[in-house]
Amino acid sequence: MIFVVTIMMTAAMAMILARLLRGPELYDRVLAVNSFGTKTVLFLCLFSFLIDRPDGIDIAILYALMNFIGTIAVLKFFRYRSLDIALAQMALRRAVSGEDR
Amino acid sequence: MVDFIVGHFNYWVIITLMMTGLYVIISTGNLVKKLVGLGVFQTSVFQLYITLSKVAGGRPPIFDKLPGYGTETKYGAAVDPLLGVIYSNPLPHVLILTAIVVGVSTLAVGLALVVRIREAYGSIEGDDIDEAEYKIEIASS
Amino acid sequence: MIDIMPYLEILRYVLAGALLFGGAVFMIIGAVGMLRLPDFYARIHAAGITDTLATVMLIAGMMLHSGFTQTTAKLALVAIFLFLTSPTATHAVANAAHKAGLKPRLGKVQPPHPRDKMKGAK
Amino acid sequence: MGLDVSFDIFIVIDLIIMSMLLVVGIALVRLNNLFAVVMLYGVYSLLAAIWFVSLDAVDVAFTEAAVGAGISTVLMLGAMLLTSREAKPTPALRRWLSLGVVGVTGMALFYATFDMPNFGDANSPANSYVGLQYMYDTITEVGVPNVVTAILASYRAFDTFGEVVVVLTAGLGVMLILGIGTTRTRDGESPQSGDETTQSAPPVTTVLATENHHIVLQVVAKILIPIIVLYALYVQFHGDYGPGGGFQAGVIFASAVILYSLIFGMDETRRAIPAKVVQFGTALGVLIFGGLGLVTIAMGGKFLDYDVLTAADPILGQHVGILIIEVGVLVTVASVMLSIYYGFAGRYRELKDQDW
Repeated sequence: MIFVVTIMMTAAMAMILARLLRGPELYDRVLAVNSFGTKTVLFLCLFSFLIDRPDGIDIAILYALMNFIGTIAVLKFFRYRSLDIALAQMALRRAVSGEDR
Repeated sequence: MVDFIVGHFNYWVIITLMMTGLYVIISTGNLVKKLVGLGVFQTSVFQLYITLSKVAGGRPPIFDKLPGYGTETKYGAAVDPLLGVIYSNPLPHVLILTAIVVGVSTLAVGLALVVRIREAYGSIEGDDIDEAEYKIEIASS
Repeated sequence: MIDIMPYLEILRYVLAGALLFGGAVFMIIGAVGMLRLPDFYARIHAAGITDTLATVMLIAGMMLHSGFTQTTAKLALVAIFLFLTSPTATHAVANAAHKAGLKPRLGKVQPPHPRDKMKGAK
Repeated sequence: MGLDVSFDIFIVIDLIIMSMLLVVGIALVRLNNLFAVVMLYGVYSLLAAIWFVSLDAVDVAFTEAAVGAGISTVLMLGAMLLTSREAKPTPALRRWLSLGVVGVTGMALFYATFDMPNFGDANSPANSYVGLQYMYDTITEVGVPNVVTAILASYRAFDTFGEVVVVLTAGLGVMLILGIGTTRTRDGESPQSGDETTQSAPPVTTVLATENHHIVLQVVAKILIPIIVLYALYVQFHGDYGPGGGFQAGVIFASAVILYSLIFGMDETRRAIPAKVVQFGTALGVLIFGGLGLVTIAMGGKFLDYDVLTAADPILGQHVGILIIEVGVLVTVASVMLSIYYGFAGRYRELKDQDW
């Protein structure tokens, strides 16, 4: 039973990975990484159930925290030097994607 | 034949990842991306060690209930019935544990150097740095 | 009085299986939503489904499956942390995206994103 | 369900993880936006951590998740902030040349794997001699359930000591290269070299604006940070019985402080943990480690031979010795990671709260 759920979980992770690689804006990627992290935490819990070892859950707890720190770091650092650059790029990208790229 | 492929498939995946890391290191001019390639390369080496340490059907090398201390002398340890359970080999794990932390330390020093290179030469692309260095050479001579 | 303990035991595993399966289904729904929805602000809703509903169902299913052991305590800890961090992270991403000037795509007459043009997405 | 299920059921999960690793690896090659590359590297080391879990390497997965996905992402972002955000695409000729080199090396390595033992083979040379002996000896000599910690802290204590000195040296190196952030406070303006935005920003103090933009983040951080530090201590002392130990605990503690500085700003963090304390901490850990070695010599044993610590029961001496050096490792690793972060954080001006 848990094996089937683990396989479904990996399918969901693969889809999130697809969004991560395809995401046009950086914020899509940040969201995908964060969501991928949450799914990995659950995958680790399921996997440690599958092999009957309680150690995997320690790693799940650890990564639940680390994921948050990574996301906050990316968000803050992205804004540091990009106050003007990001806005310009996004406007340009929207203008270009308005017509034909 | 199939048994050969299944038995060696891990190594081929690890080699592919190693070559991806090597390709990133060689091809890119950007120093930060070079360090990322180095990280990928290092992690694939760690994966090789850990793949070697896995024993089929084994468990992580952690004793659940610590067996009673052997009454034998220090070296003639009585074989404990608990050891009927198969464990994976713990030794490569120790090597890789220290290797990961050392890897991050060297990554940090590398990034610090990249920051100073950027401040000295104004860019972290390989060829821009060469140009800047060339100009400095010309100016000083 | 018939002893209902074995039935409770079976019920526990059945319920655990149902919760696990439900959680996995919602996880996949969230992932598909994440992939297919056209705009960043729509995808945040898809991420929301997985972060809250699917997580709770999966962890509850695992807790039931493991009964009253130390593992259940650790699972409760995982649930608390996930419940604390992932909505906050999603809030932070949305806040940062809005402040960076990412406009949501409104209205039906919006030209499809060039990437979806080949797939004829409406 | 459980372990007695035949071995092949895990091959499916291994294959899925490996394919995801390959996809992320290939994507890393093609992306040029450095933010995406750094985030993908975080995902890559996370997938590697999952693969380590499925390969029964629980301690290594713990370290890889804490270090690979946590600290190195923050460090790379810190470095990227001070350098560029876009990598220049590589010219076609260079791409083909490096592909050729990589192809040839790959072929050679591929050929070399033919006589390597099968995956999971119990009596392969690696698994049959020294590793097995450690399993037997740990029960009688060290008495610690987690064999990996026993080997790391007791049998190879001298090697771990050398490795902690390596971490210290890396910390010193970064301190020498980047300073520890004091340069910023002395002249009020970080030596931000000339780049696009060259206007010298006014000395910025994080003014807690009336309408605070990050009340949600600050509240959650206030709840989370003590729990993260508590979890670091749990990992530290739980190292004997499950995955964990000094390294992982040090990294988790450092990432807790980094989270604090990300949300509350660098000045608050400097007030909380001044740079002097961090510098002192890097050396203190090595002092604890080496000091214990000298104590064991003074008590008649060899360097870092814990049996002599408590003459009555050598096994108890091992436990005491392992705990003490794990504290030493915790202090050094945590302070080195912090001093590296202080070095990076000291070189860019603080972003005002309402800007992000």
